[in-house]
Amino acid sequence: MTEKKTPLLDELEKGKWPSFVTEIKRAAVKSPASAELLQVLERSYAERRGHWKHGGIVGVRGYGGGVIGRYVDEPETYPNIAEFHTVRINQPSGFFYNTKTLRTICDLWEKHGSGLTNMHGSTGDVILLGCKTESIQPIFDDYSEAGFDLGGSGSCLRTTNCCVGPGRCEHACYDTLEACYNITNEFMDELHRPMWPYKSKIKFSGCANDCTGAIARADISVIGTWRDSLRIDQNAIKEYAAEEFPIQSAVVAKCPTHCLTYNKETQELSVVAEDCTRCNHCINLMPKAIQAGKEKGATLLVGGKSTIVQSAFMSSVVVPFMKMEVEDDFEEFKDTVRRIWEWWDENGKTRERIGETIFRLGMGKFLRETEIPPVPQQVFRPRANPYVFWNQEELDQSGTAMDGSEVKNYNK
Amino acid sequence: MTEKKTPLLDELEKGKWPSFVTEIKRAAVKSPASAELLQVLERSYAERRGHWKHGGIVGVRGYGGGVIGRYVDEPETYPNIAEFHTVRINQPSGFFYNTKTLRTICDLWEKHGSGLTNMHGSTGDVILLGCKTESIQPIFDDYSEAGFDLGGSGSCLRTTNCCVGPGRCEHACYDTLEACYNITNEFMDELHRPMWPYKSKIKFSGCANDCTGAIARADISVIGTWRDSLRIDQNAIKEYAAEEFPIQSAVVAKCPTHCLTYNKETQELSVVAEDCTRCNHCINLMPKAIQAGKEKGATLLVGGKSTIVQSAFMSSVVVPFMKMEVEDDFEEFKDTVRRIWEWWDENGKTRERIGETIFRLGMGKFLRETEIPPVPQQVFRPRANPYVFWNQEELDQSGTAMDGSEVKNYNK
Amino acid sequence: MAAKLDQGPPNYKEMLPPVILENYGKWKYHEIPRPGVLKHVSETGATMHSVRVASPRLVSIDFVRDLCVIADEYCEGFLRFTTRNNVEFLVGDEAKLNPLLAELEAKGYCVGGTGASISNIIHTQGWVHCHTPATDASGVVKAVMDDLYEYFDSMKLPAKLKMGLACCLNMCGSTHCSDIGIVGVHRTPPRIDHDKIRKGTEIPSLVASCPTGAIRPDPKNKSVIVNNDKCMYCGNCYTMSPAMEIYDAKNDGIAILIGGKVSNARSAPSFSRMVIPFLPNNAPRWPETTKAIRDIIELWIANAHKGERLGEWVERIGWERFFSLSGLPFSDMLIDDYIFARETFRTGAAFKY
Amino acid sequence: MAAKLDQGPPNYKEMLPPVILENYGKWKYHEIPRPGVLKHVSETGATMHSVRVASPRLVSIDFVRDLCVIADEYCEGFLRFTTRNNVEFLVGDEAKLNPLLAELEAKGYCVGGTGASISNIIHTQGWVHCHTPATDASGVVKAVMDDLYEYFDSMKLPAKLKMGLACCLNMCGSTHCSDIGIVGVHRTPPRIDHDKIRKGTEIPSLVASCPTGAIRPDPKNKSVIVNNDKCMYCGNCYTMSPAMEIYDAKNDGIAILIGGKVSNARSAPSFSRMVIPFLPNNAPRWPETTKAIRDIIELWIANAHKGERLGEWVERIGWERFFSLSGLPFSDMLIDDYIFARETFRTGAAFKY
Ligand code: SRM
Ligand code: SRM
Ligand code: SRM
Ligand code: SRM
Ligand code: SF4
Ligand code: SF4
Ligand code: SF4
Ligand code: SF4
Ligand code: SF4
Ligand code: SF4
Ligand code: SF4
Ligand code: SF4
Repeated sequence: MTEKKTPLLDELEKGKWPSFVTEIKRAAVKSPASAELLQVLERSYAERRGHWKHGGIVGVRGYGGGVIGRYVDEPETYPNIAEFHTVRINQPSGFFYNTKTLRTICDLWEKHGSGLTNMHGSTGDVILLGCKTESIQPIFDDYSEAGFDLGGSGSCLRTTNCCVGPGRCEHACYDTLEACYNITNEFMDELHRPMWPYKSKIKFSGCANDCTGAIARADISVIGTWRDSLRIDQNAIKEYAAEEFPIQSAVVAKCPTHCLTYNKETQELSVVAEDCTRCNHCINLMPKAIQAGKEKGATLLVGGKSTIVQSAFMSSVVVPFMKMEVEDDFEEFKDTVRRIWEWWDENGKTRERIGETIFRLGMGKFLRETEIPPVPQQVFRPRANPYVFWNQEELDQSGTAMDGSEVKNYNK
Repeated sequence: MTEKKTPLLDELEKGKWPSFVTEIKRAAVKSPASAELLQVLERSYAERRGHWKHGGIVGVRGYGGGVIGRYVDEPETYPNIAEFHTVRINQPSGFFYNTKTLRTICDLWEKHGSGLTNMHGSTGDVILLGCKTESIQPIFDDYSEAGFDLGGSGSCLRTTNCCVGPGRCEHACYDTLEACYNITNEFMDELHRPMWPYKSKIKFSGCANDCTGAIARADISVIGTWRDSLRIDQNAIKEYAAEEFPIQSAVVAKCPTHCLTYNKETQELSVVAEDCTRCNHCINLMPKAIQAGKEKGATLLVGGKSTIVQSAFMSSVVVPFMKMEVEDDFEEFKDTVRRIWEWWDENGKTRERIGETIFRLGMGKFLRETEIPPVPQQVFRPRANPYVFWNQEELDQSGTAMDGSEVKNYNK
Repeated sequence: MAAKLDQGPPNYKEMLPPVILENYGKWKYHEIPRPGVLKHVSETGATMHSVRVASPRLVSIDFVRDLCVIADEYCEGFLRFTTRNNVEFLVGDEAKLNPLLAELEAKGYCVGGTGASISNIIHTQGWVHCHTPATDASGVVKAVMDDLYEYFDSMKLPAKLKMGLACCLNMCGSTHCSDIGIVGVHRTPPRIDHDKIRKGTEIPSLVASCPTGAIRPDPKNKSVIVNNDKCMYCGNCYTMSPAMEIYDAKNDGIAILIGGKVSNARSAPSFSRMVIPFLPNNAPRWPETTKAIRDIIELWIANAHKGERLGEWVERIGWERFFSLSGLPFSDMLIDDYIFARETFRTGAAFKY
Repeated sequence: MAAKLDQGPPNYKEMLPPVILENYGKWKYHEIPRPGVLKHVSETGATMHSVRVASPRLVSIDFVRDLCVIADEYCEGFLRFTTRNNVEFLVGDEAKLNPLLAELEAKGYCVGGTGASISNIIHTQGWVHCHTPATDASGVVKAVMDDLYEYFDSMKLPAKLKMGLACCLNMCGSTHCSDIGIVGVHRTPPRIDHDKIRKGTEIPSLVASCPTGAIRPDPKNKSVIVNNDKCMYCGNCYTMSPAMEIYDAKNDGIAILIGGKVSNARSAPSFSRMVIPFLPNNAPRWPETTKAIRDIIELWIANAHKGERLGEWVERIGWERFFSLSGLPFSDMLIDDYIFARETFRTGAAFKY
């Protein structure tokens, strides 16, 4: 097999950037499946089309997802990849690894599969790329024994992920790594046994920089923030000034709310705290001198997803500030998210993401029924139309239920 | 009649602002209908509801609109306003009048109607408020003979209107008064004989200040602009400076595109012409020193309307710049608008304003079918979704029409 | 002589005073020597003064005749109305300006509405003439303008303030892009008069008229059924059929929308946004409405930068901050749930409290 | 031992190097001493260096094992991956930093992707593993990153540049909010395999899957009919049923969207916008795509203010100006005609040329 030519793919071994072709070739040395993958891919490059068929249902005992079925379209020509499924392994929080763990992943994958992997998939999983149907259960069993579990697929909670957070970042407003771990464990059933109208994703970012892209890529986006005023260390400001850091032009002038003032004489920076929107810009630029406030937590936003069907949605604010504390086991978050999912489960149509359900039925209804208080932070601006639904029970109803022909006689 | 008490309405004769109640009372002296109007209105104030019924169809020979039928809900009690229709008289451009004309309006209205009028209705007409069915034709005949014509009502072109323009304003980029007059005359049939899916309005504003509110209130909004660079008179700038006019803070700092620079030393103001969006702000503030460019014309925007049914729409840019010249009889405008209306007439549903039709069927389709070139000025930003319609005829179709079961065999 | 069809409106050229005819298209700049007075200066050096006078808009012919008398005396027999229904006396001869102003004052006319002021309120028919109003038009305007009069005859606001009033959701008063929009709102579903429907309503059109699909045909009854839960009381069904009575004296009232504008100066035109979903129809003087509007205006005056329209100010500080500053209660009713709701959702994690 | 259900992912705590365990949550600030190297400083005074290394993401286990060897030698056996699939070596002992960098260089690893650079492209499966791709993923990424490599191992851009690639409209590559999104697009309607439909497709679900209502049931045929004029080739029907083959080698290709972002820094998160509706699938190196992207990036570099993300720059100058500066052709295909089109229309008369 390996002797077959791949002139088109070979072109992609040139250039500075590391080459996936080289990687497939490395895997191909040990795996006939990877060798065939190379062939079919070369053909795709020549024909400019894929050669994979729709996945059938494949899986693991006790789980409803975690495996993506995949079949080549010409199994006779490519018998080794006639079945070429991927297994999604739930990554550790923050994609941190010790080499022992990584080697275990590799060894088991060498034993059972193609030897190709994505570190990581777009959602966050370790993607074990390519195995036979018969191997799926053994793969799971071995990985499970080594301390791994499956990630999500299908209409379930998908594998959650988080930014590096307090592990290495000065901006983290809550413990993203622990939140991701704890909450993943809390929702094992939701993750492993599809039960909802469609998929639901959670991403945890420690601050407004949103290094997981949560607002765009997760139905439930948890973005760190603070409630009080940011803190400025004036001595550190002076040090920046001494190093001729462009405080005025790079920081003050770009603060979106114009709430920072820099006094060149005194070399002091001041903030109008109530005007700051916590966008994190000034902190990003001067982390030695500016930091978040003391009262830290997260904003909960809901509804992010990509284009299919109703267009891409970004998540929007649902709870402006909630505590995210290890001590209380992320209770408020878990309670709120449970109510949100329940509502969606009851109201969502098949293959309707929660953002679409909220849009279809109305944010007002969603908030009322999930008992989340309406606050102006949830919107950029209020409605432009006057089409308000009124709770009829709160009105004086002494005439409204009457027959139209008698209208004249009421309201007198 | 007039001796009846109106204690609630009387409250509205107090206060500084001129009182419509006083006006109704003045009319009531001569008109029993106006006297009864006062009574029914007093009752509305007590009961907090209207007392008018749906209009029936009333009108004038040879016209399809121009009159709004109106009937009181208790004709027995209020026989003089059992019929109380309004007649819409097309105002002269810019609401200019000589007193002779105004007196003619009054005299004829004294003869035929309630003696109450709106100068003017929201669309622009002189509203003759309240007459009997039998008077409608005589009213028309008399006004017609005196040189007036009806305005629009129903699914037609509505009475057009315009700002004061070159009549009294330094900002006018085209002759709004003449445009309104000329174009109204051009479209007499469209104005007087309802023929479309719904109403269509035109408003002419001479510049981006849009003193007619065209962008919000007209389906076809014609807003004056220029194509080249605005002109700055540096001597006049110096005069403003001498008067300590806050050039920097009031003008330069508020230019939305930051394309103005004021040199305090030389007292010169300069503009980066290609960055200016012609918002008119700087000209508004310093009309003695800044004026529009030389190449003047108008932007044509389409689709404005209020809330019913699909929400309020503002007009959006269709032709960024067109000449609006008396010399060529506003040819480009007329041609373009004809194509636009034709398209809407063919594609619009009943009671669908053109903005809604464009939204429903797509701006792309609208532009293609009206042969208006697509330009980036038509949008704030391009589409966020990748859902592009491709003209299949322009593609290589050698496989697309095939049966799905044979897909494998094509594209090779 | 027989009536002429399609002769069109009178020619405006006959309506222009000599000073305009001579300086048509030649105006160079203007000044506002005092509230209510515009002085336009032509390239030729000629000047014209315009004196802006409030009108209740709903006027008697005698009101108009009175105007004519004044115009004859001071304006060579010419005057105009503005797009906000004010009267403008056009004074070509500067010597006549002060006498005119004196006479106007003597006769109790209100001069103002120029520059950074509140001008007349664009409004509609209300209980005077329309069949669908949820509130009156002229009465509310009178009450509000009486209350705010000090801002009509002065120019002390941060910027122009443009108000509109519409007595129902058809919004004939152009409230949807006003600095402050006063909108008559119904709050209960229509009551169906089945007999009337059977007599003349085209049921498919009626069904189609409902934006939310709340109306469905009831063939058995040869009428329709309204799903009250889906109805948001827009009254469009009533526009289609008199059998769908929508007014409800006990529950009709006023909503307040703010922050719209139509000019392109500085910022793009924008829609007004609802900040108060309901105020009662407390005729004859709507004290809740006048107070709510005054409070908003005073907050704006106290906080805006010079030259900042109401909506520009709110957009700068953020709507969430407007609510905390104003103390107005925020409720889910203010959150859009109609077709274009999505663009109003805060898709970002940066906001104030 | 039997497999355990629901044991969850490995505990991250076991994956943290000592320097992190000791300074967890105590990081005070960071510096970027050179491209690809982050120096984090703790409140305790401790420091950690992270060295960011490019990964093709689709890797062999031997690649991973190589990483392990390096991590064992320089990083006490710990490393991590980033949310953009780069590798990060975590160096607790500063003395090991330069030797690590030297070894990485020697072995040909690419160090970079920090600060104002182009980092790895978030991407997807493409022809390697998915059934709906309109283009390849890894190959396009390789071609683009080779071309832009100078911006990966330097920090000379106006700001960070985040790219995403999705091989079909499902957009698994998060292209919808990227500075530059590369999206595989189909351009022809699905071809129906009626036999396959009859064999297993749930017709109502299939019909419901079409966003534009282009699919209707064909009961006579026990299949469906597609109205080609309504189809915009999203492929959602194919996701629902293998009988709706959507790929079309002659017409599939790539669209370019730009100007999205997700951070809240300065400006709110925003969607990417289409600027090029189609580029051909010129495998293996997609020269049209690499050139188009380079041109856009160079225009940005030449014109943006320091610190300005691509989309922030375009929003500042205006999209109409972006088109005139870039010379990219504008066509009606770039004008939205889907659900939220209205908010993209220019409802204002102020614009540039
Ligand atoms: C493997 C992965 C791409 C990758 O190479 O990284 C992937 C691969 C697929 N995605 Fe995805 N998606 C992957 C992350 C995403 C993301 C990004 C994210 O999660 O951050 C998105 C956009 C965010 C979102 O959720 O909207 C995404 C949006 C979709 C969609 C569109 C969903 C929508 O509501 O718009 C579909 C279509 C569907 O669900 O039927 C989809 C469907 C698919 C399927 C299952 C194809 C299908 O129609 O059945 C793909 C299987 C490919 C294969 O054979 O291996 N995938 N998919 C990613 C999962 C790896 C992991 O578990 O870590
Ligand atoms: C008289 C006037 C209000 C006024 O007091 O000034 C008026 C009065 C009516 N309007 Fe209006 N509209 C008037 C200007 C407007 C405007 C403002 C404008 O033209 O600048 C609008 C908003 C802009 C627009 O066109 O959208 C307006 C939007 C409506 C609508 C909603 C249309 C929509 O598409 O949303 C309706 C409902 C309808 O057409 O059935 C409506 C319907 C009506 C009707 C005919 C009621 C009906 O449902 O049949 C009202 C008759 C009242 C009466 O008995 O006198 N009127 N209407 C205005 C016309 C006077 C004139 O000719 O000069
Ligand atoms: C007379 C009138 C035109 C007409 O044909 O009747 C008019 C006349 C002038 N307008 Fe206007 N505008 C008139 C309605 C409008 C409208 C429409 C409306 O009121 O519904 C608008 C758009 C409102 C909006 O944006 O919501 C309008 C937005 C402007 C602006 C832009 C204001 C801004 O900064 O946003 C200017 C510029 C300025 O004042 O600096 C302007 C400027 C002017 C100038 C200074 C133009 C000039 O040089 O002659 C005129 C005197 C303004 C003043 O009163 O201070 N005019 N002006 C209208 C007077 C209405 C009234 O009785 O109060
Ligand atoms: C390692 C990583 C987090 C992780 O858990 O893996 C990370 C790490 C850091 N990010 Fe990030 N960001 C990471 C993905 C992101 C993402 C998501 C993405 O790339 O898809 C974003 C949002 C992207 C967007 O807005 O479209 C992101 C937006 C930021 C920003 C905001 C940038 C802006 O001005 O818009 C900052 C602040 C800054 O750089 O000044 C930031 C800052 C940082 C800092 C400086 C935080 C810190 O103090 O440690 C880290 C080094 C940044 C650098 O590379 O210069 N990080 N960062 C991710 C590296 C990905 C990579 O391999 O390149
Ligand atoms: S999201 Fe914030 S806390 Fe998390 S890694 Fe990025 S900058 Fe740090
Ligand atoms: S966090 Fe953002 S809004 Fe707040 S002061 Fe800093 S730059 Fe300004
Ligand atoms: S729209 Fe412009 S030209 Fe017309 S009156 Fe207003 S400022 Fe003058
Ligand atoms: S017209 Fe507007 S954009 Fe142009 S220079 Fe003047 S203020 Fe700036
Ligand atoms: S706003 Fe409504 S009630 Fe008022 S005049 Fe217009 S249609 Fe009639
Ligand atoms: S009032 Fe409006 S929403 Fe209610 S039934 Fe009538 S048309 Fe439908
Ligand atoms: S973007 Fe489309 S083709 Fe690519 S992996 Fe996702 S579903 Fe498959
Ligand atoms: S490709 Fe999309 S638009 Fe076309 S038929 Fe299929 S689902 Fe409908």
